[in-house]
Amino acid sequence: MSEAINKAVLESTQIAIMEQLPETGVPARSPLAHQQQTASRTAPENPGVYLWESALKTHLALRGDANNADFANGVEAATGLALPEVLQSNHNNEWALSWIAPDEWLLTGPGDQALAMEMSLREQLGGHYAVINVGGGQTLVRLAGPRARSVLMKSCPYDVHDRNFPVGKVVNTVLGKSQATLRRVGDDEWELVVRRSFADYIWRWLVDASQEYRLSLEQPTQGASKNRAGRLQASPVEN
Amino acid sequence: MFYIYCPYCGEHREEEEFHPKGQAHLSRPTDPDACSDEEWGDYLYFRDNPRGLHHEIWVHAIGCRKFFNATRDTQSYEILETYRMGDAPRVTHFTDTQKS
Amino acid sequence: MQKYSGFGLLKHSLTHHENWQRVWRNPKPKKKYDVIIVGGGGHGLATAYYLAKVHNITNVAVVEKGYLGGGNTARNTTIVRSNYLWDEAALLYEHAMKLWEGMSQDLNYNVMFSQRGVLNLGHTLQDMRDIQRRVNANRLNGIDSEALDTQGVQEIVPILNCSSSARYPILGASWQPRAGVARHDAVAWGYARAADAMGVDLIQQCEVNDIVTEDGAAIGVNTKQHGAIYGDRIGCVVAGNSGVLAKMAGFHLPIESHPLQALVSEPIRPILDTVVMSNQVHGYISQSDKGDLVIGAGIDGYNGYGQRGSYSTIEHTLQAIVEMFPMFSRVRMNRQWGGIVDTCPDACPIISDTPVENLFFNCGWGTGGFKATPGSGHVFAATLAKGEANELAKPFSMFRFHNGALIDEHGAAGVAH
Amino acid sequence: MTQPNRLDNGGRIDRSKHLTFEFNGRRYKGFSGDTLASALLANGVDVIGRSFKYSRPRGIVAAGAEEPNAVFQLGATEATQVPNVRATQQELFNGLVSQPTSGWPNLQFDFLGVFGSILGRMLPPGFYYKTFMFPQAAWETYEKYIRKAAGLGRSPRDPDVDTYDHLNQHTDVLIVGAGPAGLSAALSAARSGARVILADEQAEMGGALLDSRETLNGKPASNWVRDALKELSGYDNVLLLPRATVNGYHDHNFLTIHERRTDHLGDRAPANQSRQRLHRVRAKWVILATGAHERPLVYGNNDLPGCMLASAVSTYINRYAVAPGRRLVLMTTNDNAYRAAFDWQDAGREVVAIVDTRAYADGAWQDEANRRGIKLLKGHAVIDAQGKMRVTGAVVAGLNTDGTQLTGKGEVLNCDTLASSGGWSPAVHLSCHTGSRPVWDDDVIGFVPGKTVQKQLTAGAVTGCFSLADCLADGARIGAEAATNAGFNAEPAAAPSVRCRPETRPMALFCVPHYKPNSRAPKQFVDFQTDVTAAGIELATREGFESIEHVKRYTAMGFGTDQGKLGNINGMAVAAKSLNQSIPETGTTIFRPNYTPVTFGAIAGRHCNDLFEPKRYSAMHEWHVEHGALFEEVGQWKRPWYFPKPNESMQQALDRECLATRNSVGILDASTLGKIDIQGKDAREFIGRIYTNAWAKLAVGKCRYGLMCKEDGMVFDDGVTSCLAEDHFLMTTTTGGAAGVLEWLEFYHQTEWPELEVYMNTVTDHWATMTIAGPNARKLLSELTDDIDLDRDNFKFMDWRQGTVAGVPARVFRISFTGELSYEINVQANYGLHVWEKLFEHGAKYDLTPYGTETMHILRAEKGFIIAGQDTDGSVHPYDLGMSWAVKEDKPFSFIGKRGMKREDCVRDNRKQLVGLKTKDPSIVLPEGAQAVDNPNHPKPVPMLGHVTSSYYSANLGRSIAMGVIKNGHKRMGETVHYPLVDGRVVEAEICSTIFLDPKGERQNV
Ligand SMILES: Cc1cc2nc3c(=O)[nH]c(=O)nc-3n(C[C@H](O)[C@H](O)[C@H](O)COP(=O)(O)OP(=O)(O)OC[C@H]3O[C@@H](n4cnc5c(N)ncnc54)[C@H](O)[C@@H]3O)c2cc1C
Ligand SMILES: NC(=O)c1ccc[n+]([C@@H]2O[C@H](COP(=O)([O-])OP(=O)(O)OC[C@H]3O[C@@H](n4cnc5c(N)ncnc54)[C@H](O)[C@@H]3O)[C@@H](O)[C@H]2O)c1
Ligand SMILES: Cc1cc2nc3c(=O)[nH]c(=O)nc-3n(C[C@H](O)[C@H](O)[C@H](O)COP(=O)(O)O)c2cc1C
Ligand SMILES: [Zn+2]
Repeated sequence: MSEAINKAVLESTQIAIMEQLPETGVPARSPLAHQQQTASRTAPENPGVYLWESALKTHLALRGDANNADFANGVEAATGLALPEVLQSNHNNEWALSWIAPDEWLLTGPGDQALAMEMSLREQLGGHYAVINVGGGQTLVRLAGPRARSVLMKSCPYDVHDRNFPVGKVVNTVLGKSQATLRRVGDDEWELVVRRSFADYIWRWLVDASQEYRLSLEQPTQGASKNRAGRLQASPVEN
Repeated sequence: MFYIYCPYCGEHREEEEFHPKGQAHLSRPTDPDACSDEEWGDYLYFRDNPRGLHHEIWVHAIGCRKFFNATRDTQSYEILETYRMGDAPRVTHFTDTQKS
Repeated sequence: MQKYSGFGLLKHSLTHHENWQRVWRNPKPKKKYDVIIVGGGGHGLATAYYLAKVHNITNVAVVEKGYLGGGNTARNTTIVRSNYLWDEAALLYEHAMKLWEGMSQDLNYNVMFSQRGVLNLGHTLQDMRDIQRRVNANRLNGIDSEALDTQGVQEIVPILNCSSSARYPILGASWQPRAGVARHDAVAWGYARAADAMGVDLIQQCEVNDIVTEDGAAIGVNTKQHGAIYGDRIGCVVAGNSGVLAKMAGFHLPIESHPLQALVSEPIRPILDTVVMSNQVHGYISQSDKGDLVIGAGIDGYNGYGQRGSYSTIEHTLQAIVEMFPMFSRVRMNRQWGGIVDTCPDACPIISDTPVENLFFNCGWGTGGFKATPGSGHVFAATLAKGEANELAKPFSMFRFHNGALIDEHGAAGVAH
Repeated sequence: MTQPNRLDNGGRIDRSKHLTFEFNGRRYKGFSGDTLASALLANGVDVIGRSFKYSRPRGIVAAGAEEPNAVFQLGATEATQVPNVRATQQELFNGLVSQPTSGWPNLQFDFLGVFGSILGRMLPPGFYYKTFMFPQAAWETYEKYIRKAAGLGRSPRDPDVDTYDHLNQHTDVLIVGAGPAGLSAALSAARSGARVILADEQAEMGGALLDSRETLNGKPASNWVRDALKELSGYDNVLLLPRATVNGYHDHNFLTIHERRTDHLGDRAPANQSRQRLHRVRAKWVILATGAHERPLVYGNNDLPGCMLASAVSTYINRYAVAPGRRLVLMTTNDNAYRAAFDWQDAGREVVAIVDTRAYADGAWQDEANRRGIKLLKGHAVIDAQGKMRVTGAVVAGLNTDGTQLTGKGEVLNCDTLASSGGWSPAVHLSCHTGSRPVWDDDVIGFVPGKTVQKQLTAGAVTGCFSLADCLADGARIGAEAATNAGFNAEPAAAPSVRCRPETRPMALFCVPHYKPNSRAPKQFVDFQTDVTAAGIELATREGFESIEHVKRYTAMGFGTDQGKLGNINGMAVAAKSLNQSIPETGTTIFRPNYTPVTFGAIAGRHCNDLFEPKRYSAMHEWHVEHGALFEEVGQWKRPWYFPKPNESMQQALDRECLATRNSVGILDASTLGKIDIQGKDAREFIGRIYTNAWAKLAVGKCRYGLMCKEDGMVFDDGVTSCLAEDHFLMTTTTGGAAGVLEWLEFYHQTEWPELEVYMNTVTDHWATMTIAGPNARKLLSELTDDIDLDRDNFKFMDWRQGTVAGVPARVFRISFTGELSYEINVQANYGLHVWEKLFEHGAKYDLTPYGTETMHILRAEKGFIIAGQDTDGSVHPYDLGMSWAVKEDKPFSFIGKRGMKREDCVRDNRKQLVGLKTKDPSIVLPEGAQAVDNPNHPKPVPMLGHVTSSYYSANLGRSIAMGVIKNGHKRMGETVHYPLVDGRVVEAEICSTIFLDPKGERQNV
């Protein structure tokens, strides 16, 4: 299928586009698959931190001029999401669009939609812009639980306090000796965009940082991570 | 440990996110081939290196990846302003209270 | 000059040490000197000493804005070695090394030059290639230098983490047995005392704030505390402040001044007998005769005259030290400080005439000039005496940055030392 | 095992919790709430160490951070040893094991001590500069003995068993010190809603109030402290950090706090807990409420055990219920210290006398002394302590009004404890860390914080404000000011009422004069830990070390682990007097971090062992591990180096890998190469400016090799860039250079040519890249793809195609670093392992052989391809490499590097140029790094021609091959050069072309 579409878009955009996903049953291996396999599955009681990989999503880097209304409108038309302001994100059920730089955004969403989304963006956009599929090169790590913020305080120099980092904010910052894009997705839940080759390091860094808080490597069941009361009582070193 | 205002991110960030990139406002000669060795050498290597106000380039390397300028006192390490690439500095000399 | 010796100590102890001579006078500046040296660090003082001793030029003033030896000389990690890569640098540093070897006797001042050997570790295959390259070049230049494998390293420093499971396993090292450390302050004081004894005026608390010129030639310096002082030739040896002095004289230098930090642990019982340096893991360490571990690493990337740098540099440095010496994890850091190092694009010094006649600069030693102190003073004295660079100094002209004849010693200087 | 000096009542210790500990091989008892120092004093242990230089017996002097003597080795096991722990700051725990750090063979009889008193006279400051010079060769021997005496405690020999971590904090107001000033400040700031951190180095907050005799709101001061802490801990905008020393104040209000989380619990931290934590704090505003340190007075033999700070005496009595002696003589220059005598008396011990240096002292405090029947000697001073292992008496003499001379004859007072107070020095340390210099205040008789560019306020005794009422009010006001500055609505908290007793003006006295000149008087110690005496300082100044910094460096004053907290100001005063100048003229030395020493491990944090630095892995990494790869470090990447089979030597493995590739097909994981996606209508123009060669005509579907230079014309990276579409390129870089190149491109784009419409993003990690190379590469690939036309004429060398490989969409680049028929397959990295495994499934019949970086290096060297960073070193331009074909001089834009490589030195003759090298003996592999010479018999220094950059044994050629630089090498083809080796051999080699194999490039064009 892709041949024809590619040609068409290629001609209009002068950009090479390709379907990068195999059509059938080819196994994909996310950057943290090996950690998931080896991790002990016995979750502690009353975990303070939950850590899991949100693997194999679509990741598209979007470049363009925010001041160009056509660009902003085009992105909104394609994604259903308004172009977020500086250090902000917008999301709907499927897609999240995060500010990365004055001329860059990151669009993440369902893993099988990369090409379709890129195509629809390219249909909507004109002028000087770029869409880059980076989904193989990064993954999403989720960090949740009443002590998730403590883990981040151990890891990132950025101020992750409620007053400075409300839900929806996005910040690319230092994590250990690597880096990550942090997005606050809930009171007690964060999403980290990490590069594939660093993912193992970051994972082990986070696991180590969580040691004292009782770490679960499972996704919390609904509500478990939203327990704000639990969070308040459990933070003697937060500020 | 500097706390640097990124003019693109619009907030202060920790020094670890940035890399310093040397003196600002040195533009590449428009016709390098017309430069003498001396002129080219000056462009490559010779710097103001002031003790006092310094206009310098930083990049928000672990952040928005944007280069920008800062005016910093190389003695007190106070950053007096940061501004976007292409803009001119507003602080070009010490006021009395800033003299260190 | 009163001669120092063990016997002298004994003699003076009988009179409760009440009759020791001053180590140097505290003269008022004369109006005019044959040579004015700006900067009373090790290099400036050595220059004065050799001007007097080798060239018989004693009508010399050293003008120092603070206290003698209070610049980088006071704050370096005292590593002395000569295993530089390029001929020009190797010959210069080896010239210095030879002078180190007789310095205490020459100055009648024990500078505690301790040839305990320096290891430069290699952690990558490219490190090892570079080590081989340097060792081979050193040996052909007549400099003692060996390449060691992991086991050889472990034998010299048994407490070093040579495990193959380290993040950056140690593959080997270059080893210069004649290298070592010295007591930095003593070097400045020894030169100062000996220079003073030959008639050199050491003028402290005297800051040069202008270069006095006439018809494009320098004829003196203006000072904050004592006004103008005139001299036939002027040599600036002000390290981190070279840019400031050059600006006074109206030109630029290919130099940027950066903070370079160092730190010491609390004093502990002797445990480390050599100097260990690593570019890749990025830190270096030795243990002083007082017992403190003396530790340093790289410069801070920004320009700075604050004699302090950023804390993250200290963190990285200690991470490197703990990585190399896991048992030091429970040792504690006593003090940290910084200097202002004059870095040159090719990590080599400038010993040079300048666009201003009669004005000479000796600078750009950056992170590694302590080891060169005697050699630098020796060749700069010759340069000032003759009015032109001597053979060893010639390649280090500031004008090499125009014609492109750089001497790239970044490999040798990758980690500050 | 009783505790002879323990009081029956009072103190903040918990008498129900008995603890046992060990010091110097003996077991003692103490209580929970003790410090190691208070417990030792309670047990009547006088001599706790020997001095560093003179080996004199020493005892505990102080009760806090300023203690110079009680510095111990801690730790019950090898791995948990901690050197130089200050006993006054170490909380007691059960099972604590400590050792003195000096004294041999033991503390009571010290061998060196005997010598010290004789030899001591020969050891003035700087003695080692004056001796050990002859003969020259003997220094090494002398030094061995000098070194033996070095150090206090010892390092553990085993790796640390504990962990450390960091916590990054951001706060509106950081308050350092939780004394009355700090607590009041915290109350004001906290009530405003500001984020507040209150840190204090002690186990308990309260500062001076913990041993105060004063009442707040009519109640004991500790009640107020308790209530304040209770309120503060109720706010979730407040973080209270006890046992947390603010050890460094860095630029832009960045401070580090060293929190000792578990040192009070035991030798080792409990499981899952870090032993210590470093808080890295960025504060909007900082309040320094660090209090003040009491100064002892300097007098003869003032280092005898039993000589203590007056305030320490009070602290031991009031906080720890320890009276560290029986009979006290107190010498003071101020009223405040009287409380030590009163506390002593209230503890039921005898106060022999208060010796007040002020003849004029006549106020409430003196009245009380009289009322208590304490002998009060005004206008007197203690000039000498008597005793051998502990004070047995104090020689007291009259003193003139300005404290410069003694009047009358000395009288001996029998006592076992001699407390002194010379006033208080504000703890200005932190205020100086960012370069601010403290200023002398005559009223305070001390230095107070100077001007600073930091957002810093000060409150309490650190400002020289010594009355409790003022400290409380000051703190409350400053706390509100800081919160207001940080953007909150804050009001000063109401200060509690304090009963204030007026104080008579203190006297500025530092060193008590003696009948003899200081040079002949009994030793008057200024800095205990470094054994610096008043006479030593005077000698230094007499010798010409007039700057206080020279005095410090010549005498080592302030160099110890206490950093001169106790002695520095006295030392400056002695120096000032000797130089006949004022103290402010003399100035201070510089205060620098740390305030008190900080564990390396705490500073390193979790960046240790496995987490020291990231290890980067490709998508196929696990396969490599499973297949026995050894790894090479390239940047942070772990790259397979080679894949030895069991019992295979490295060379055997390499030979096998090389032959398999040249004869059939090999595979390399090339994922680590940097990959940059470049889009935009000016992408081509941009690339043309960055690379040295031509890009204008590169067609879609084509690839090209490029060299990247710096502006100086020297090569710094290289790689293949492919034209994916007219406005779309994929650039590859070296593995180690990837991040640097991207930043380089961005730099030029953002700062020089923002008008170019181009966007660059890294896709290094996005694509897994596997290179199959060898004559069977096409056959192998054809088995895995049916939609790529692999025909040699349709998919040519330096073409790329899109299609499906092993069911996965791929871009396949027909480029070659080996000179073989070769395809670089790129697939989205999540499918990399799958494709890699499929290639092996199908490759078995071709003996598909995985090879690592080493084989890659050999194969490329056979072809004369360079590796940037190995064959170049930043001093090599394209012409030196013989790569003029990669420089397009006539591009319209003067590309980066063009002008640089035209400089005089770059176009001279005799530059070092890259050539091939063939050893005369084909079996000898030149060592990389060997240096070529024309005449190996030339005396040293031997003129060198250049070094070997790459050298291998080539199994394909059955001989060694090498590349290297040789001066003027391009013109010396066929000539012989010599390589003298470290082992004495001299290897001859012929200069040749760098291309050893298939010079026409036929193998890759099949
Ligand atoms: C932390 C650190 C570690 C180092 N480690 C090593 C090492 O291990 N080995 C090594 O070889 N090198 C090392 N170095 C480098 C070494 O210290 C210097 O290269 C060397 O000491 C320079 O000596 P100098 O005499 O040229 O400069 P300085 O000692 O800095 O002397 C210059 C003098 O000029 C004076 N001055 C400046 N301006 C004026 C003015 N306007 N008027 C009058 N006087 C002025 C200054 O006050 C100063 O005293 C290190 C440096 C630092 C900072
Ligand atoms: N009358 C006098 O002569 C006199 C003299 C000095 C002090 N005082 C009394 O002392 C008190 C002074 O009150 P204050 O609040 O200013 O000081 P304080 O001494 O009561 O409290 C200071 C606190 O700061 C802590 N501290 C110091 N440096 C620190 C650091 N770097 N990190 C963490 N903690 C640190 C100390 O351990 C202490 O607990 C008042 O009660 C005052 O009356 C009286
Ligand atoms: C080799 C070396 C060893 C040092 N050892 C100590 C030490 O044991 N204790 C100490 O307090 N400072 C030590 N210092 C640091 C000095 O106290 C001082 O910080 C340094 O010389 C910089 O000067 P400044 O802090 O006055 O700016 C040492 C410095 C050097 C260069
Ligand atoms: Zn930014």
